[in-house]
Amino acid sequence: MSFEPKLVGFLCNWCSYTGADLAGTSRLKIPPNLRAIRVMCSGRVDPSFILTALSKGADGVLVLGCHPGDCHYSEGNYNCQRRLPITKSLVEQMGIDPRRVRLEWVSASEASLFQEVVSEFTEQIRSLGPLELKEFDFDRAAADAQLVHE
Amino acid sequence: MPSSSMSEGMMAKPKLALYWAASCGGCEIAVLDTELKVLEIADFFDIIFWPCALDFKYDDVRAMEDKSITLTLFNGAIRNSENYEIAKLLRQKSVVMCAFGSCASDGGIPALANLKSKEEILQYVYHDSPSTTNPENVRPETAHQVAEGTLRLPEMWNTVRSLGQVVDVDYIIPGCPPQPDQISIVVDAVVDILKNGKPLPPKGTVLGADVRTCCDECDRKKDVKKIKQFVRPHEVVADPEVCLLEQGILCMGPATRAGCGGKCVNAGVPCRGCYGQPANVKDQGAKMASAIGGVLDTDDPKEIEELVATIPDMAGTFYRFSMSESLLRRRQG
Amino acid sequence: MNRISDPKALASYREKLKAAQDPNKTMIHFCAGTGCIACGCEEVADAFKKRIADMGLESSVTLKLTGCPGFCERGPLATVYPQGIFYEKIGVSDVDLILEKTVKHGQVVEKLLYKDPTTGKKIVEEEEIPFYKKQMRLLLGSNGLMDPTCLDDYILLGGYEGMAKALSGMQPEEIVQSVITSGLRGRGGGGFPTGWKWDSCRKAEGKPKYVICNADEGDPGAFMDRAILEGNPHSVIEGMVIGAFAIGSNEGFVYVRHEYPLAVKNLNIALKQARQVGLLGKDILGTGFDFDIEVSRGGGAFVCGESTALMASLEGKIGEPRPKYVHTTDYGLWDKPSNLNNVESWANIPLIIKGGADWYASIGTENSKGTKVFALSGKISNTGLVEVPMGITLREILYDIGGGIPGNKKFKAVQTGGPSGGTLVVETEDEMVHRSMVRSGDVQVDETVKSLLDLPVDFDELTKAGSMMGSGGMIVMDQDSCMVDVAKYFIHFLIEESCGKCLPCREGLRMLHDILERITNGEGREGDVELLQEVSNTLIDTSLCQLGGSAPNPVLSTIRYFRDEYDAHVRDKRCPAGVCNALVGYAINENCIGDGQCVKACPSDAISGDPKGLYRIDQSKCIQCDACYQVCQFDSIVRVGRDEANDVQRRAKERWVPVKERPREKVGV
Amino acid sequence: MATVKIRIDGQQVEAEEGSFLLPAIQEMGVEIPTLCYYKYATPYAACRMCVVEIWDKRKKNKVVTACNYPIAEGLEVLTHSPRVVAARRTNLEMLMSRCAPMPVLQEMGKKLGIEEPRWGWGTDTCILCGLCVRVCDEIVGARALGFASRGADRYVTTAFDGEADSCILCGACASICPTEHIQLEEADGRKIIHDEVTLGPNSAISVPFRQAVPNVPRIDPEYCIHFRTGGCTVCSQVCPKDCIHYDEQEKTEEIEVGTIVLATGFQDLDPEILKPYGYGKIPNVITAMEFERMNNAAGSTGGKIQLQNGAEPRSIAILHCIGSRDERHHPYCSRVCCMYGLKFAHLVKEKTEAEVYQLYIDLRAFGKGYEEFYQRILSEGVNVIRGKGTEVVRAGRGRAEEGDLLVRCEDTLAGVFREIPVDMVILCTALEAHSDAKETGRKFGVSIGADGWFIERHPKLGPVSTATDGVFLAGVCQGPKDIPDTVAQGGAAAAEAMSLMIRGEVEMDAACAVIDEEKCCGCRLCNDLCAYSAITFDEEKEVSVVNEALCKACGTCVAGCPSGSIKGLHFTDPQIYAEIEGILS
Repeated sequence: MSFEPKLVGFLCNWCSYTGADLAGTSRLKIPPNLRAIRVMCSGRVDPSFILTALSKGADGVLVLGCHPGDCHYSEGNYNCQRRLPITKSLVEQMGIDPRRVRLEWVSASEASLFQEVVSEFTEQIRSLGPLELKEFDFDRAAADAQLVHE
Repeated sequence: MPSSSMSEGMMAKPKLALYWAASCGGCEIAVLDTELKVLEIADFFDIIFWPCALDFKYDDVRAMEDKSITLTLFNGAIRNSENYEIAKLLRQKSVVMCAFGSCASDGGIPALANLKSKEEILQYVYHDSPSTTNPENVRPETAHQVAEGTLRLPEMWNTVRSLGQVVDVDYIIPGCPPQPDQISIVVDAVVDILKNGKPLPPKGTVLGADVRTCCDECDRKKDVKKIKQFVRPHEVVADPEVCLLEQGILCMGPATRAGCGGKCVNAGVPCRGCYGQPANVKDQGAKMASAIGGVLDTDDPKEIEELVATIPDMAGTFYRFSMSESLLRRRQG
Repeated sequence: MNRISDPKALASYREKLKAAQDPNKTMIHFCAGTGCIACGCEEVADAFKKRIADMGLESSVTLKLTGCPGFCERGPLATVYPQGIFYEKIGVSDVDLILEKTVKHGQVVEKLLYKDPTTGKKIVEEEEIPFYKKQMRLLLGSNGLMDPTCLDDYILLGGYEGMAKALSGMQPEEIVQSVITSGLRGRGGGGFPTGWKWDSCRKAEGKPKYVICNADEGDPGAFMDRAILEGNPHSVIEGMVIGAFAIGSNEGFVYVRHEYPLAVKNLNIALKQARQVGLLGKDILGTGFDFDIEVSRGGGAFVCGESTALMASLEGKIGEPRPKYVHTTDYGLWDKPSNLNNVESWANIPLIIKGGADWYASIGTENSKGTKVFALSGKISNTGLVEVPMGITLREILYDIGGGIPGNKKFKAVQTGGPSGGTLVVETEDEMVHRSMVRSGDVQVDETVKSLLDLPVDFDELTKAGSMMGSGGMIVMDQDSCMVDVAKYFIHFLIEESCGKCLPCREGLRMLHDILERITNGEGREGDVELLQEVSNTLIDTSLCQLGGSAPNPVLSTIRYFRDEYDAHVRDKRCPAGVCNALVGYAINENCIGDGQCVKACPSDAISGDPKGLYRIDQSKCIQCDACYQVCQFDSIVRVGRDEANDVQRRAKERWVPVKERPREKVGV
Repeated sequence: MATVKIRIDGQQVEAEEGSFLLPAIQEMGVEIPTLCYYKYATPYAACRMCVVEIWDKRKKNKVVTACNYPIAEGLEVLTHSPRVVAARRTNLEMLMSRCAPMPVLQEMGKKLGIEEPRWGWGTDTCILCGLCVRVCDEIVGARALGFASRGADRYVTTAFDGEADSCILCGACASICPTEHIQLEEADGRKIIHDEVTLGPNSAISVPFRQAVPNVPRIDPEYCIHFRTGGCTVCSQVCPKDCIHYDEQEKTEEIEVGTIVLATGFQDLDPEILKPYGYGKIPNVITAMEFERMNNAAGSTGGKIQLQNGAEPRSIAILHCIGSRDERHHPYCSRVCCMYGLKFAHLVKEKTEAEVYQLYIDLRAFGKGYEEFYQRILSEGVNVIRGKGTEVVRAGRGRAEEGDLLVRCEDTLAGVFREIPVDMVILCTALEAHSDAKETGRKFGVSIGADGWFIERHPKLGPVSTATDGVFLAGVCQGPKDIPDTVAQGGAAAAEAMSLMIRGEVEMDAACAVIDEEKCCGCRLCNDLCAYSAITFDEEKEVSVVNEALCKACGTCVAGCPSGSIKGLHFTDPQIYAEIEGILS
């Protein structure tokens, strides 16, 4: 069975979520891999969310916001834009390919762009393979086994 | 519930165990730093296990009845199989298990090793480091045959764990080390509970610390922040009156639990985050990343990247004491 | 050379130079002016240098290349001192002769001496030559005595003495008063009193002030400014420094036409020298007065000789005049008070200061003081520059100095003042002149025409006579000059030079030229002369600048004195002087001896006849080229009206007798 | 400057010392000919027509040009002495002999008694007055013109006789030229400033339109030479009331308001991009708006329907759906064209004898009374053809008798291809969103649809409100609509705005960020995160505080609080973590 990446998307309510909605109502074909979480603004996306998603088994995280200057809340997307590089940098230091975290701008009317971004991201993660970060403590399991053995 | 067991032990002198796992030993010194309080402790408790101070054998502990130790103060992270074994053992024998110090509670400095795998560490320490001379390519072994039989050493783990990640922990006393005055306060509280039947705090409570963050204890003047450039403490003469972060010095204060009394920041050194994440914060490093990101003084993607690149050892900075508790562990395998 | 720190140092330096001079050393003063360059003097000069070196004469003879002494007709010229022997028309082959005979042995080379054409006597010394004898060479005298590129030469001749006097001993008001007292009037043409101009510029409000030297000499045939700038640039610089000091200016300009490269070169050398020794620039002669001069080259537009156009050109704008209702002494260059004088005027200043205003005022007539340099050209024996005191008669200039008309031709007229000037009649016995002057109201029917030859030459007399002093051009015309053609020539010159800004000058000159062209082409109509006068009057009244305002002078003055010639052209379709091709017919009269010279000369095979017989010109073939006229030595070819030619030839046929049968004295030259 | 007494033609007048003579003479009502004088440029004194005879203070008699002769005490002037009259005549005659017979010379000649110059007329159309050069130099400041050559050969030209880079195509030279010697040509993509703009101003200074309020002229800095080059200022010199101040600049004023109604309207599609219709190339192809202007009594023709040459058209075609219902341009229907097209037809019928052709895709006469109007038009004899006009070309020689233009279309009802000869074509251009609508939308927090119009909150339930509270939409900026609809929507928007204001208080969304004062340590990292400045710092308590009225609940501060003290009242951390967990399980 081929690897189907699990992707988490944080979508801004005003642009990207609406754009995704439009993509849906427009009957555009979108890979089912992305699981969308609506936030009011991309500025709400706390790096902790991204790390949580990755640690809980996501293979990639996509953050979508309004185009710079178009934010419903004026500047929220700029904050997101500033946080993401730090997050990616952290992620990279932890040995995770930073491409697994991605920020894109999709407006309410850009259904096709949404389709394009999601498809492309899915393919990219597919090629990067599974992240498999889900908690499993090999050390402890081994130690427990040993203790039992003794 | 520990409360019932605790009251049972009221008859005799309560028993105290102190243990030192993967840590520097500073926590032990901190206990001694409580000065006269240590006599009070010795007077009030029956210290039945403290390998650092007195000669006890693990078998003595194993021989004890379960839940016979009233309180265990466990410091140090879980780095190897021995740490793990004793943690489990003490948990089994203790009524109250307390993670004492940063290493036990969040992984501490030892957990920074989690940025590398065990193999990478061994490779570097025994082969690649410039000061190493190891012509025979010796590596530590967990079992070694000698004439007398097999010598055993604990197995080093691939990942450093906090105490809470391997056993059930009742309370946490953070700090690297926990401040002596905070220790004294905790001791007083314990005495109060045991002597006067005060109710126990809820399980999981962080003792000897505050709900706010380090900033609360920092005397510096704080204003709206916009960071144009990151500098390291030795690169500037910092304004003693102004928030270090505003001056571009990466201070973990905003994302670190209060309790230390703001010693570092008030002395002009940025907070390293030893008291761990504040209440309500899930991941100290990620939260700090979020906070710092918000105040970078540019909207230009390229400038942002350039600015971010000037933060040295980002993970090491943001998770200096809390790597084990980080949401994001090193990718396995 | 060190800086001359004060006026006394200048005097002592001059004394030192004088003492160093050896009065007995042989000096060859060789003219290197533009006139002589045209005669090939550069080659000769090179030959002198080479031969002096070859013959090892360096120590015993000095060759000095001087400016123009004026006698251009006879160039290349040299004067050998200390004897003062004057040689003319020196060729390369004569160099050895002079060096060998005169320099080595003190002998005179006979064949290079000037021969008086009237007496036939050879003259050795320059002063004795009639050309120089009647001149008063205050300005040009120095030209032959000094090397224009040598500051010492100028100082030795008393140079910068006037400046030293003015700067150290006189107040600016005093200097202006001196110039007023001297009676000096602008030598550029207008004749405005120089002192008054200085005075108003000195009093004008506004800073900075400028002094400008107008060296945009453009009149055809005039080259006195060139001679001064080339031969004695320091005199102009000295004059300008004095003027600047008097007016209160620290910056001066010399606007010189681009066609005068040697003048520009010598002037620049002189400026550099003067600056080096502190005679120009900061703190001149230690008096604290600063003044410097910049040379600006004109592009060669005649109109830029007009003061406002010149200033526009200096400012870098198109050289077009502007109305002068407000004087340039108040609003001149860059709208600042500016004092503009001509080269010759500036060169006079040091003389006035040095010699004193009263001395200067003693020369000349009541209202015209000092000397004036004229450029003699045209049909005159001694072409060249002459400097004469004001008030001298035309006769003295033209005959005594100029040597009269060559080739026994009849003197007809003289044009003074260049294209803006007028033609003055000289011939008085001609009936046509008489008739013309009767018509113009200058004489009564029974009155004889008084020759203008005895007219004293000064500003006012010339103006009264219908001409002007102008910058000093003097073009002499003989019987072969057609006055209509002369007028046309000048108008044509002005059309080319008119800037075209104002309507009368632009259209009026075109109109005048069209009419004159028409007349000279034999298409003149009744009323054309009146039309010329009408247009001319309009130009005089309404032109923006004096280029247009004075442009009709040649037309009006020729009409005044030679109206009959115009009428001959218009009515009889005849050019009495035989110049206007379209109106001239060539005929052979009974004087013909049949030598056939004319046949050989004719380019169109129009002349036929038997040798020793009467020749005849076929009018249908004749192209009026004048070739036959030039070669015939027997006055047999005559220029007559086109229609008259055949009549003349018919009459000749009737009257002709073979040479052998003619009375003896009537034959030959 | 002092006032001095001078005598002009024997009459004593007072004049300002140093001012020029000509204006003083003209003020007396004495006419003096001049060709080169222009009040606002430096006197040039080149034509010499204004010469007068004067006697100055010293009784010196001169002929001078009045245009630049400075007045001084004691001046006596004769403006028409025989001497100057003769000079003027000769000068003019000479100029005539240079130039072609042109009105300016003929008229002046007539006044001076010259019908025909003695030397015959010439051919030049330039009188070398230099007005253009001075205007370009001194007034415009472009310095694009100058004289070349000397004397009689002098002529006006640009630098090196080439295209002048410094020329701004203001046309000042052409307009000042007394002989129409100067023509303007557009080149290098530069536009002639004085180009006729049908709806805009025709010049740099004008009353925008007759009904303008306030009804005063105003300067259009885009066309005003002063604003382009710093020169000119002629208008301020002629204004007797000193009303013109160039330093009065457009300024931005801040007005505090509680509600906003956006009614920014639309722009016309530029029909030049639709090449087949030949707009801008073929004469008499005009837009509906231009036709509307033509019909307006205050318009360019005063309400007369006419061709460019002034003639009445014999036939007119009205082409619907130009850029509307067109996949290449705007897929939507512009809604108003059908009805105004019918109105045009009615107007044409009323004002002229012309035949009218309506070329439509579908006639959408949907409103009250509209269908009836359509029927009336039909009964007026208008040719209504179902088929979109596809191309407009110039008619060949043969067809020109019926009309100068040919409109090509397919008559879909008759099923034939038709070429209709007409004299005028009216293009019913699409209504489109302003090119800067996006910018406007961004300013007011209003989104823009794919078609460029502002998006309402809900097509049915919130047709005038927007995603931003307090901002309402009215009119075409929300989508094409006709006047009744616009008025209705405007009323609705105003009512909505009013109701908000009358209430005097705003109901807030419960969603909002709150700060736990107990936990906030006052690091102030959040203070600058809020775009609405909803977070302030309480100096006394040393904690940050959220102003709930200002908070829009975007959550940026929630994410950015390092101590976890800020909570969103919706989209809380636990909710999101739970969601993450949920979708990944």
